[in-house]
Amino acid sequence: MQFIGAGSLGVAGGVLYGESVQKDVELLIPQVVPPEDYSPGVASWYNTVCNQCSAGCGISVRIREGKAKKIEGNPVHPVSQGRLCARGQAGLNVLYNPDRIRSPLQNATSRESGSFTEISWDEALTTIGSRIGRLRIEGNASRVRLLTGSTRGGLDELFAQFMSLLGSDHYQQYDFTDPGALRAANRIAFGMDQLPHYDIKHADYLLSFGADYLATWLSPVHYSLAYGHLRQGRDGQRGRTVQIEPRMSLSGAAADEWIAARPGTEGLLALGLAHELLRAGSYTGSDRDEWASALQPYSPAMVAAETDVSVDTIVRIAREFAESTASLAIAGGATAAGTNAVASVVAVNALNYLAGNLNQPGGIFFNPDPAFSAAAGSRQVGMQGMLDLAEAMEAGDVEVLIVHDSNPVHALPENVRFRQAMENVPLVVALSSFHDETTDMADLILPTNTYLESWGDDVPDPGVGFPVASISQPVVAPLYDTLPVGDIVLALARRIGGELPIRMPWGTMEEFIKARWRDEYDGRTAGLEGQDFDAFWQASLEAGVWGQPGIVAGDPSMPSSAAMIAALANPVSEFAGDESDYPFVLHPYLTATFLDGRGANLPWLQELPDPMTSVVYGSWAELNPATAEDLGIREGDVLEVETPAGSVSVPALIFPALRPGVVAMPIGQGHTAYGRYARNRGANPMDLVSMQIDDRSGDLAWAATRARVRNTGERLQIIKTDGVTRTLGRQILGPKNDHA
Amino acid sequence: MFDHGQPSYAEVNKDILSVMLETGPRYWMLLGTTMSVAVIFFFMPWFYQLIVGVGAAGMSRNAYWGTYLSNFIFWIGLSHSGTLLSAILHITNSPWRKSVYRSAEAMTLFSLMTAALFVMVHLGRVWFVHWSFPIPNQMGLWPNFRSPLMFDVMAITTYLTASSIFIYMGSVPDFAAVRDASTGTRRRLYTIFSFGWRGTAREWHTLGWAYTFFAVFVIPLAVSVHSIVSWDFALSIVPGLHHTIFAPYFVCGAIYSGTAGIVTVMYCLRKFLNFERYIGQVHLDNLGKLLLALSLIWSYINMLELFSSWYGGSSFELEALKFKLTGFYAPLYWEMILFCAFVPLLMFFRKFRWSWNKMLLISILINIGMLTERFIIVATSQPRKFLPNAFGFYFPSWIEISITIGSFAIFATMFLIFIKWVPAISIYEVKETLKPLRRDA
Amino acid sequence: MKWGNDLSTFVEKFRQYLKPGYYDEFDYHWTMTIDLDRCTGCEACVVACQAENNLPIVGEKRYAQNREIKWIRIERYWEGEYPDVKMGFIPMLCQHCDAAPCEIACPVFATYHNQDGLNTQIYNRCIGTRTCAVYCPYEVRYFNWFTYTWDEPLEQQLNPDVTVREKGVMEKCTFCIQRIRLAKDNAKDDDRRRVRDGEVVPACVQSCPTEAMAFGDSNDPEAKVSKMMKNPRGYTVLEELNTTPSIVYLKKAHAES
Amino acid sequence: MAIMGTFAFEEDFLAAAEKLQSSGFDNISLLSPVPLAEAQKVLGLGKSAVRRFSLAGAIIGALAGFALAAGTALVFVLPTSGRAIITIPPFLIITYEMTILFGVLFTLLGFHVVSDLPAWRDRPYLPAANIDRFVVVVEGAAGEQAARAEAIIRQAGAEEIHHVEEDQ
Repeated sequence: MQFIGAGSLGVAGGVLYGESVQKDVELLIPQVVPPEDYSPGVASWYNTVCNQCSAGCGISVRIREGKAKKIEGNPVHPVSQGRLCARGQAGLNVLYNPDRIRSPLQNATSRESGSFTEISWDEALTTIGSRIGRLRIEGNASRVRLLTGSTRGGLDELFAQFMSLLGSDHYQQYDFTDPGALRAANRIAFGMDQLPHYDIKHADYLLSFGADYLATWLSPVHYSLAYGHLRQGRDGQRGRTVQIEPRMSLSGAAADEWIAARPGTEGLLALGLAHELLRAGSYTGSDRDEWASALQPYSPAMVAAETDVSVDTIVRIAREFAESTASLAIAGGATAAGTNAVASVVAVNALNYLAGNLNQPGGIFFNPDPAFSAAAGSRQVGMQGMLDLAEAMEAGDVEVLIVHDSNPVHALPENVRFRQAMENVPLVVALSSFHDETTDMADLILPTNTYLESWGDDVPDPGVGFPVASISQPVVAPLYDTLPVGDIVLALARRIGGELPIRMPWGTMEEFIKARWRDEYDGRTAGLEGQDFDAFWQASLEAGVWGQPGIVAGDPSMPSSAAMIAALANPVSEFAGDESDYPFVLHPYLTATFLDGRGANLPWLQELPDPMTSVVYGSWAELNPATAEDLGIREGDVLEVETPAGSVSVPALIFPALRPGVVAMPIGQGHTAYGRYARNRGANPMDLVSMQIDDRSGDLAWAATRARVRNTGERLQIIKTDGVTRTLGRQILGPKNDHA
Repeated sequence: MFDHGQPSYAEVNKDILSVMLETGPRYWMLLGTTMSVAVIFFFMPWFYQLIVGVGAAGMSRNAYWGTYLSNFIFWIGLSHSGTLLSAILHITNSPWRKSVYRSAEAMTLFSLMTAALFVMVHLGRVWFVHWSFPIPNQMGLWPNFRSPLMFDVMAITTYLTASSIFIYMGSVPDFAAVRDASTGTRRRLYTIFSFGWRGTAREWHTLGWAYTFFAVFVIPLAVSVHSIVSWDFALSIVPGLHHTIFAPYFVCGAIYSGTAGIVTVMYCLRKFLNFERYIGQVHLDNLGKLLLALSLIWSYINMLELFSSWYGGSSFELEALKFKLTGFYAPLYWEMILFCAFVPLLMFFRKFRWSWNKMLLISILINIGMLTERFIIVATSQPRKFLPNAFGFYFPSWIEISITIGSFAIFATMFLIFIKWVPAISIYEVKETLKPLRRDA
Repeated sequence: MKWGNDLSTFVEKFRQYLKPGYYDEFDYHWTMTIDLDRCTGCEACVVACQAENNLPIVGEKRYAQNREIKWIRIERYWEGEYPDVKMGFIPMLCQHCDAAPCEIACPVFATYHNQDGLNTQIYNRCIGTRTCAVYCPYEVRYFNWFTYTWDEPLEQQLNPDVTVREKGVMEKCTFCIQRIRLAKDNAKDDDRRRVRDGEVVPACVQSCPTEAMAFGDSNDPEAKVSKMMKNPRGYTVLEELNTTPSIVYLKKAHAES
Repeated sequence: MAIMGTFAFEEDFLAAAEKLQSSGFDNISLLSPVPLAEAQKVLGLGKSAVRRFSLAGAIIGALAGFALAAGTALVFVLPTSGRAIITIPPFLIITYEMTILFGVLFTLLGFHVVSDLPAWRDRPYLPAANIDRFVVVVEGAAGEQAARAEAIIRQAGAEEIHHVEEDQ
């Protein structure tokens, strides 16, 4: 006995000692005999498409020993040009995320329970297939609804075919970040659906109305590259940027001038500028008088009073804007999220129109017809569509709801009651890689491959001025028992039967994509001479992208100023909530890291200090220093932010570059599910947004809610890397004396 | 010099040896307590830290050095009592030294060992500590002798060697006395310890010479050791640490706290080992004066440090200074000023210098002050370096605090063991101070 | 012994070793320029570095204790008050100083200056005295307070060209030395004596969406960095400390008028 | 055979010592509980050879110290902070410490050599000599010589006289 005792003691000691001083051996190559498809120690790069936001950057993924090691921008891709943002690089966390769904799941008991049991693919697909098949035969196919995020390219095409063959016209997309107002406004102004190419690169005066083009607006990487060029790309010529927004964004920080106009009046400010522009007489178009009369009311004095921007500033900016050879005005963010969103953006478009920035270098270029005649964003239904969907589900008109790459339960305001509506849907199918809020409400979860394991293709929107299409290919073998979304659709088609399998003959997504590209290849001849399809396909696959820089848009249908003028009315946003009870304006904003919250489950992004505040993990509410002082609020005091729509509790953060009377909150945190890194972290400002819709775009006016804050007296440490954020006169940002 | 009448030579042997040879239960209880405190407060937290990593302590990227290092300096400082005093007083042969120097030197040795322990605790990978010793190795890699830390390694090992030799050689005749007074194993042991010392004129003569040389070597050594420790800080360019005054500042502070330490130890010896006859008023009085002088020097250097950083006017220095004087740790700073600069002034009055209890209190306050001084040095300078964006804050974790407490227990344990193995007062040197055995005496 | 047995060479070497300084003898002098007028503080470089160099995911608790490890970080400085408030970003990473305060500090040579002018950190050699970090005025050295682990299967992403550090070890930006080594090997393979300009860039430079960063060998007058360094806006941070950093910042320009 | 005489008083002890010394006894040792300068004078002990050891140690230490610092720097040339490889000022500190270290060690050695301790055999000794008695030991005296020594000691007023057989 003693021996054992002593022995085990010794062992314990040894173990503890070893534990304390040694680290366990790790194998570089998991297999003893390395497989054929790679040579150990040699890295190979595969080009594919980033899926972290809808910009459609081309990426190259570094593969070692069959594992993805790093994501970088694809040098030959015209959107990203070898560069990539933080979100894009964190794509590896999507692929290797510990919280991925690893096999088909079936809801065990109630939907609330969120407990699932594993089932086989065959079983899952049969269940769905038979049910939809029955509906199809009964002619109730319209009771099948398909909801996706901003799905584009081949997958979008596949979904569309699937639904139309099924006989349901209820394939709709909802993406919070989709620039619906911008599209609507462009339709009005320029009469085209797809977004134009904003040539920031060659602009020398960029006037941004709330568009955080360096972090979240449309195509951040592309615009960042352009910004770098705008600043220092041309010898002796440094472009200027002016940012108009109530809370300084990344783009605001980069701007030479940051103007915090009264929230909701940015459109008005644009009109004021237009008025001044016209008065200064720099516009000499035939329709000058119509404009003059239309802009008559917006005198600098009146606009100054409304927008709280001084007359001189208005006059000066108007002058600078007019005088610069290549000026450009863009609108986004909160400006495009008021009840007057479309009107505001139209006003900005008008500014471009009057300054003659259309089809000018450094101005707005209209994209030629995109490859695959992709109708970008045409299926984006906006908030109105979601309300209708929720209503239909509430009314029991929906029997099967298929959700993919969209998280309405988190992204929609509480008062849409989407979660409750889902209760009335007999069969909810989620095609998802993660247990997000919506997925957890599903009856059947079909685990999908991540974009790094799937075939697909994409047409970036906005384009880059000439036709471009990218191929995305699997860069690693699937980690788990999951399937590419496309393959799932095709499998379902086979299960459903009828004409679907005949009209959708492809075995896999890969076949479909290849077929699609063959059609495109046959369709185009220009620039493809002497290159047979296989060569073309191989080349495109290796490059990850195919484009025809030669082709530019023909002279676009010059915008009808009448339509624009008509749309200028009602330029000021109306806010939900009475100013007396709700003294603050709530300013939710997209963060560079999480966007609308899809990035919240990626550890690298959770640990990435927020660019403007350096905060990590969790969310906060920002107040202007003066305001905070008046209310006696210090950083870390837990505030209860309350709006007509609801209330949340978050720690306060004092933010110097915030308009007094505004309380700003980052969007993206506040998940109740979505894996270990996202769950129960911070608050979701969407719970505070009142249901107001700009009827011209059908989009949610998420920046048009008033709020009040109350100091709960509790405290919560805000985790941030910043110590003191003043230089204390130390010449860290450069010597004071010189004027380089 | 003897409060309670002169003891005879024989009594000296009896008194002093009895402490070693007769051990009561109180001693064992005391030893047991200190040992268990040492284990529970020092070694167990340390083991935990070994397993999880130094993160168990409160340090962060705002302060990579914490209480471990400040305690290291404190203990090194305490060690400057003995050897230095003993050596200086030996050379200036002031007789009152003779009855206190043995325990003073013991203090040196043990606080030095405690300090060394703190280096171990501080290291991130202590299991590779030997890489910092100049040992031939197959990598052909040697330590970096340009590094202030290597100066430390060299200085402290030298100091450890020198002071242990110093104390040992001083005790050889007393080991002989123990040998003669004991039997059995102890006798055999002490026969070896005492080299078979007989006390012949030749032996005394050689010992005298050797001892004097040890003293001569030890004085510059002790000065260099704490200068070098101060250079760990001063050789950095960190505002608040980069001061030329640091070497004298540290040396003076070291002797200061060391001397205070002696007073505390003497009090205990006197109280618990009944050495009233040998440790008397005169010692207390002299030490009191010494302390007073040191406290004045210390205050002066302290003012100098503040003044020079302020007068330099560099934004970095001023920020560090501001943080030290008015920041979170300002109360600690002013507590230190109170304990080390003002309280000691009481010793201007004989009333305080002559009262054991009052002196005990003062000496303990001084050492508390010195402990905080070292803490302030690490805790206020590092979080206020050059880039404001990296400014931060350091607060010790409970593990650091517990280990700090434990270190005192370790010191006490070693001292308790010491008094049972070595005569706590030098027998033969006390005899020298008695009136000689002459007819005419 | 390096100098052989020949006494004269020994003496000659000895003389040479008595002179301070070495930069002129570098094979390369890797240098980075960061144009603050282009930098938007988007932090793409931060993630790029984390991916390339196996930086751990420390978790919320450790972050709250300031135990994060980010070889490159963005520092932010506000100027002025609302409404005339400006934000200045400055990426802060190891400056690879030629006269690095950290290097003398290490008792075991875990950090020293290599022949590429890089300030290297040898993890295996480090015993964790943390002196280098205390001495570093840029506070860009990071310590492994714990042995960090990756939630399975995140560890599959780890870059096999870079070690994973254990507890008790100091680490910092290496200018992606693994990439530099690879580039030099390639150069050797196709019989070039030197690496071409732009042939190798660290992960941060590679990813920078605004092309604010440039990297190259400043010994080569034709290199992009050499040209950038001549820019009148160029400066080095904390110049007054005479650490002679290998990173030249280009001050943010201000709009005329 | 050795003769030991114990004395209670210093003067007698010294007197005996001088007497023996003058009457040509070369192998005497004088045991005392405390160092006695007079006794050492009697034996004519002047400057001790220990100091030569100390000096030698210090010099060797200084050389060794610099050699260690400079030599190891050359074995593996690792430049740091743009300092010279052989950086004099810091190496002087190493030199300084090593000087003292070797000085101390050699002094220790010196002590052992000169005092020829540790003793490998017991020598005539009385514990009292380490308490409060002075002891004169005359060794290597035999027969009539011994008698003379004994006479001198007794005459000087020794309390007791012991004869001990030396183990040869």
